[in-house]
Amino acid sequence: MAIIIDENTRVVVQNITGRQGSFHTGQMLAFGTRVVAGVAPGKGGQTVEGVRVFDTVDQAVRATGADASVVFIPAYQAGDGAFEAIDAGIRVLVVITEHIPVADEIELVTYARQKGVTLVGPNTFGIVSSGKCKIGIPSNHFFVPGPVGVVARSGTLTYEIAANLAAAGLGQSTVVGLGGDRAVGLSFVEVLTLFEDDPETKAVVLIGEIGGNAEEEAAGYIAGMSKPVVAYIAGKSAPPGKRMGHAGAIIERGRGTFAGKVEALLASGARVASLPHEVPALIGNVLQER
Amino acid sequence: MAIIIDENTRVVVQNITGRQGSFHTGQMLAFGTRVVAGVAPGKGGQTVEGVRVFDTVDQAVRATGADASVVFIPAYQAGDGAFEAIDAGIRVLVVITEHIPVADEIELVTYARQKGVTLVGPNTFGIVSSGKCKIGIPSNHFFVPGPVGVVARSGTLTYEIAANLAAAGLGQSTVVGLGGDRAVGLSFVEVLTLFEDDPETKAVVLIGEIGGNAEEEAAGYIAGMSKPVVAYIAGKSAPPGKRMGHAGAIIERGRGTFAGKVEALLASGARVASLPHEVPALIGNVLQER
Amino acid sequence: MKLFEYMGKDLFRAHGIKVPAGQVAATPAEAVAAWRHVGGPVVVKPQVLTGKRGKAGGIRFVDSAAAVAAAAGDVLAMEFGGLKVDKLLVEEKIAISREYYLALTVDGAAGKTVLIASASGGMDIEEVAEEGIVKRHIDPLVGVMPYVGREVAGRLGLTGEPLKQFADLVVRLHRAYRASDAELCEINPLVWTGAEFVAADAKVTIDDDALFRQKDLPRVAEKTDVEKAAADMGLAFVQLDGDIAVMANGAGITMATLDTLSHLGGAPANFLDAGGGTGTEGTVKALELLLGLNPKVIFINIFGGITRCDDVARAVVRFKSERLVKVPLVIRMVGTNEAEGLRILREAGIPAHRVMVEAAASAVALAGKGA
Amino acid sequence: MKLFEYMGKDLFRAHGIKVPAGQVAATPAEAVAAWRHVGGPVVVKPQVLTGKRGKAGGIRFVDSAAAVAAAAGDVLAMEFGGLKVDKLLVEEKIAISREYYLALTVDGAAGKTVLIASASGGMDIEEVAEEGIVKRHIDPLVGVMPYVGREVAGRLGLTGEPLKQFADLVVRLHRAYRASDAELCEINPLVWTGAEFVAADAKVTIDDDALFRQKDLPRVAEKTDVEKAAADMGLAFVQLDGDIAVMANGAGITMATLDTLSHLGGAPANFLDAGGGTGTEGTVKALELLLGLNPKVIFINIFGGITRCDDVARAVVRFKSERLVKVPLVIRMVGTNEAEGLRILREAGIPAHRVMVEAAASAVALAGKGA
Repeated sequence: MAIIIDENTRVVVQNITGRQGSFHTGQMLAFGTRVVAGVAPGKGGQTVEGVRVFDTVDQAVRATGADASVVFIPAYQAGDGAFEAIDAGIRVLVVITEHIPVADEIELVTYARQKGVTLVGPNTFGIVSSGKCKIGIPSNHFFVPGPVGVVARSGTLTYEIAANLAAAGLGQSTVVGLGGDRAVGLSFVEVLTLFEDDPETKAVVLIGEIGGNAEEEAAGYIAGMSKPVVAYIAGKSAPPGKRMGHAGAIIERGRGTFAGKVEALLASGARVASLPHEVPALIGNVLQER
Repeated sequence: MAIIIDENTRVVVQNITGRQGSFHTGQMLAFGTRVVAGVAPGKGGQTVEGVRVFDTVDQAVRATGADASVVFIPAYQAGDGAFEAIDAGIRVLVVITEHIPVADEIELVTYARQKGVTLVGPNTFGIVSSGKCKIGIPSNHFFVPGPVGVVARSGTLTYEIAANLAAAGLGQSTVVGLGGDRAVGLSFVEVLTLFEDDPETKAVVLIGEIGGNAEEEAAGYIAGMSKPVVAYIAGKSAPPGKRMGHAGAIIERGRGTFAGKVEALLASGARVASLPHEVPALIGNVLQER
Repeated sequence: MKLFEYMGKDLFRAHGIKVPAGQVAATPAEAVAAWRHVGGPVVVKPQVLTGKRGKAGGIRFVDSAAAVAAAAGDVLAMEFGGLKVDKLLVEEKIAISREYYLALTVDGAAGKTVLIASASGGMDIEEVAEEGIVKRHIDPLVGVMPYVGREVAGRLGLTGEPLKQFADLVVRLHRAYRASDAELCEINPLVWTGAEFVAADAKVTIDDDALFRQKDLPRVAEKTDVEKAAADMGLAFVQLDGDIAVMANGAGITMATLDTLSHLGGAPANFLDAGGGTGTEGTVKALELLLGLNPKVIFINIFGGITRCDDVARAVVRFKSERLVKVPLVIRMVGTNEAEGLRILREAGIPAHRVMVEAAASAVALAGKGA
Repeated sequence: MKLFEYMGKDLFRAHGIKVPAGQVAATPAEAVAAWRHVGGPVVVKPQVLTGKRGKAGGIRFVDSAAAVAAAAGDVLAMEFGGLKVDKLLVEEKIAISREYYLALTVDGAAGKTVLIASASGGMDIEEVAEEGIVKRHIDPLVGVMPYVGREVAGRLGLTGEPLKQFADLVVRLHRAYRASDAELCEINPLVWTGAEFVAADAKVTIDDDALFRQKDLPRVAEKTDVEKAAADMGLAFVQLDGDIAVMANGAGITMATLDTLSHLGGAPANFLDAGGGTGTEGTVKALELLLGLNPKVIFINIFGGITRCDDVARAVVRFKSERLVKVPLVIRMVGTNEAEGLRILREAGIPAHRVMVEAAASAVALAGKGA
C-alpha cells in the first residue's frame, strides 16, 4: 500500500523532450517508475530514454493506458497541457511547473476537482511512494520504503527532512508535495485523510510554512487522527510583511503567523520540531510510544 | 405522487413585476401553486398578487425556503437570472423565456447539470402536476388529475392534446414541456424514466416534432418500458429544409424526418397518432389493454 | 442569419485565420479590376447562400482579363437554388496539398457546441463515412484551448508542423464562432498548402436570437419580401403554395395545423407561428400579411397560453372591420381568457370554433367552395 | 507588482468604473495646473505603494492655488513607510453619501477568487467585524454575471437603484481584475454619492507570474536596486540586516536556512531563493549579487532537485577563481548529481558539507571570527 500512486501507476511525461522532462524521465525510470509514454506536440514518433513520444496525451493514453501524468511544460502554456491531461482521462496529474499565473491555476484546480482528478501541484516537487513509484523531481536516493508519510508545501525542505529521516533509518510510505502556490490541487487535510486510512503509514510528518491558513486547518483534522503527527513550520525568522518567494508565504493581517500555526498544531496533539534536523528524533519517539 | 414538482413545491417567480410574470403569478396561485416569493431587482419590498417581492433570488430563498423558480425575464438577461437561481440553491428551474441566444442556453444547461438542478426549458410552457402544482403558463382548466403522463417539445400543441385528453375524461399526472430550443435541460428519456418510476402514471403521451433525434433516442428507452406510450409527431407536411420557428425543427441531412421518427417509435412498441385529436382514443385503448 | 462567403472570410480574417487574398465584384468590369488587384490565376465564385455552387458550375478558374470578364458575366447571370447572384468573390487560386473539413456547430442532443473535422474535405461531408469524421464536444465553461485542437489533429492523423498549426486554427475558429454568436462556422475545404492552412470557403450562420448583441456584424436578408416583413414583426413565417392562409401560436401546433389541413385534403398557403404573447397590434399586422397571400380562407388556430384569446379576438374584429375583409375567416380559439375572447367575437358577429379538427374541416370546405 | 493609485484608476476607468476626475503632478506648479484643470475643491494624494497615507497626514483637501501649491510641496517632501513621493494625484473632491468597501482577490485556501464587500468602507477593513463583511467566491469557469453583484448588494442591504448600479460595478471590476491578471483589486472607500458609485481609491496588484502576457500595463518597481537586480535574474530576494549572505534553492529550505542560522546565533543578510534549475551562469550572477552585500560569510545551501549540484559546483569554482573572492564560502550540497558536484569542488580545493545544521554552525562560527 501507499497513497495516490503505487507500482501499478502508468505515467506519461508531458514535454518529455525538454531539458527537465528528459532528465527526470531518466531519473524516474531509474527509480522504477513505469513511465509508459511521453508527449511533445509535433514530435510524435521520437523516443526519449527509450520512452515513446506522442503528439497528444489523448494518443498516449489510448496507446499505453497511462493513468497519471507529470507536466514539465513552461508556465505560459502549462495550463493548456494540464487541461489536456484531464480531458484525456488521466486520474493523477502532477504539475511541476512554477510561476503559472494564479488565474490559470484557479481554473485548473476547479476543473480537476470537477472531473475527479487528483491534482498534485502546481509548483510541486511531485509525489513519491518509496520503492514503488516516483512522479516528480527529487533525487532518488532519499527515498526508502518505510512507515512515515510526509506531506509538505515546499520542495527542497522536504528533501532535507526526507534525507534526515532516511539517514536515521526511517523510510517513507509516500511523500506528497502539495505545491508552493496559492491555488493548488490538494490540501493538507485531504492528504492526512489518505495517510490515516493507509495501513502502511504509521506516522506522518507535516512540513508547513508561514502564510495562509493551511496548517491551522490541518490541525483541526489532526486532533481526530489515530496516527501521530510531527510538524515543522519554516519561516520563524522571516521578516513580517515581506514576500518570500512563495506567494503563500505572505504574512497578512496577523493570520498565518509562525506562532499561531505552532500553537494550533501543539493543541491538536502534534509534536512540533524547532529545526528540520529534529524531525527524525521526534518521529522515532512517537513510533516508539505506540 | 407526480414527477419533479408536487403540492410541497415552493415557487419563486423571477421578474414577477413584468406583464407575463404578474399575470401568470395570479394564474399559478389560482391553480393552487405555492408561489412564495417574487424577484425583481431594485423593486424589493413591493407585493404582486399578494406575493412579496425581493431584490434577489438569494434573499427570496433565505426568507421563504423556495426550492423552485420560474423565469419570466427577457431573453437578453434571462441567462443571468437563471444562473442566479441555481446559485441561490433552487432545485427545479423553469425557464419560460424564448429567443435566448443558444450560446447562453448551452452554458445554462451545462451549469444546471453540474449543480444537479432540474432545468425545464428554456422556451418551455413549464410543468404541471395536475391538482398539485403548476409552474408555467398553460391555462389552468385543461389539467385534471389522472393517470396520463405527458412530455412534449412544443407548447401549444401540448395544451391541445391535454385538453383533448381532459375532454375524454383522461386526467394527467404530470405534464412536462422540455422546451422548443436546441439546448434544453431535460431529454425525453430523462422524463420517461421518471414516469416509469411514478406509481401515479399509468401511460405516457409523447409529443414530438420533426428535426433533431430526441424522438429516436426516446424510442430506444420506450422499448424497455413497462408502461404504454402513445406518441404524436408534428411536421408531417412541413417542407424539407425550411426552418419552422423552432430551431430544433430544421430538417437536415435526412436525419430527424417524420417517417424515421414514426418508424422508430412504432418499432419500440409505442402507438403513434396521425393527428392530435386521435391521442385520447389511443390512450383509452392502451389503458384498457392493461 | 447566413453570411455570404466573403463576409464569413472577413470574420475569419479578423480572428487571424488565413483566407485567400480576394476582392468582391458586382460586374464583369469590377471582376477584372479585382483580378488585377489579386494578381495571377484566380477563382471566381458567386456569393449566394447555398452550398451547391460548384456542382452547378458556378466556380470558375481563370487567368486573363478576358476570361475573368467572361466568367463573371456567366456567373452573374446564373441562379442557384432559385437565388440570384448579386456579387462575386474574385480570389487568388491557392496551392492545394491536401483538403480537410472543419466546423463548429450546435449539437442539440448533447446541449453543447461540437467540433467536426475530417481529413476528407473538399466534398460533401455527408458522404464521408462515420469513421472518417472526428466529433469533439466543447465544454462551454472551459472553451477551446490549443490542446483541443491538438487532440482533434492527432485523431485526424496530423503530426509535426500541421498538427501545431491546426491547433492554433481551431482556437481561432472557436474564438470567431463565440465572438460572433455563430451557430455554424464551417470551412470546407480547409486547404493545407504544404506550408499553412487556408480557409478556402466559409459558411457562417449567426444565431438570430443573438443579433441584438452583434451590432458590428453585417445584416443579410435571405427571405422573400413577405418573409422579411414577418421577420420584422418577430413572426416565424414560411411561404407555401396552398390556398388556406394559416396563423397559429406555437411551432408545434402550427405544424400540427398544417398536418391536419393536409390530412383533410386542404392546402396550406403558409406556416405562420405568431409565437406567444403577440398583442392585438401584432396580430392585426400578421393578418394583413396573410391577406397579402391572396388566400381563399384565413384559418386562425389559437390555443391561449402566453397568447391571450381576448387580444386575438380584438385583433380579428379590428382587422375585419377596418380592412373590410371579404376572405372568409375560420377561427378556433381556446385557452387563456377564452371566455372574454369568445364574447368579443360573438358581439362582433364573428363565429368561432372550439375544436381544432372541426375548425380545420370548415376551412378546407370553404377553400373548396371558393375554388 | 503593485500599481500606483492613479494607474489603478486608469485601469478602472478603462473598464467603465467611475473614478473622480483627476490629474497627476510631480511638482507644486504641476499640482496647481492640475487643480485648475479639475476645477473646484480638490484632494491632493501622494502616489506611494502603501496604505497608510491618510493616517500619516498625506491626504490634503484644498481649494485655492496657494493651498494646492503648499500642500503639494508638503506632501512631496514626505516619506511613507520609507517610500519617497515622486508623484501626486490631484482629484476632484467628491460628495460622500455613504462609504463602502469592495475587493477581489485570491483565496488560496478555497483555490478561488473571492469578492469581499462591506457597507462599512472608509476605514481599515480589518477592523470591521466578520458579520459586517460579505465574502463570495467566484466560480472561475462561470465568471461574474450581474446577479453575483446583486446577490452581494442584497446581502449588504442595498436595494433600488444602488443595488443595480452595484451589480454593474461588480461585473466591471471583475472584468478589470481578470483582464489585467490582478491578484488584488481593492476600492476603499467605494463612495455612494447619492446618485452613483465612485471609486475614491484604487489598490491594484498584478500577478507577477502573468506579466509576460500583460504587455499593455505599466511597470512599477517597488524594490531596492539589489532586489531589482535579483528580480531581473528571476530570483526571489529580500534584503535583511545580518552579515551571513545566504543562497538556497526553494523558498521553504531558504526560510529553514534562515531559521537555523538564527537559532544558532547567526544573522542572515538576506533571503535568496535561487529556485529550481538555475544553471551555472545564473548561479554565478546570484553569488555576485550576494558579494555586493559585503557579508562576512556566504552560505550556500543546495539540496539538488531540479537544481543540479554539478551546475552549482561549477558556478562556485568559477566565481571564486574569476573574482578572487576573499569572503569565506560555506557550501552544503546534496541531491541531484551530488557526487559530480562534490568532485568538482574537491578538485578545486573547496570544502563542502553534507549536513545542513553542521554547515550552518560553520557559517555562524566564521561570521563570528570575522567580527
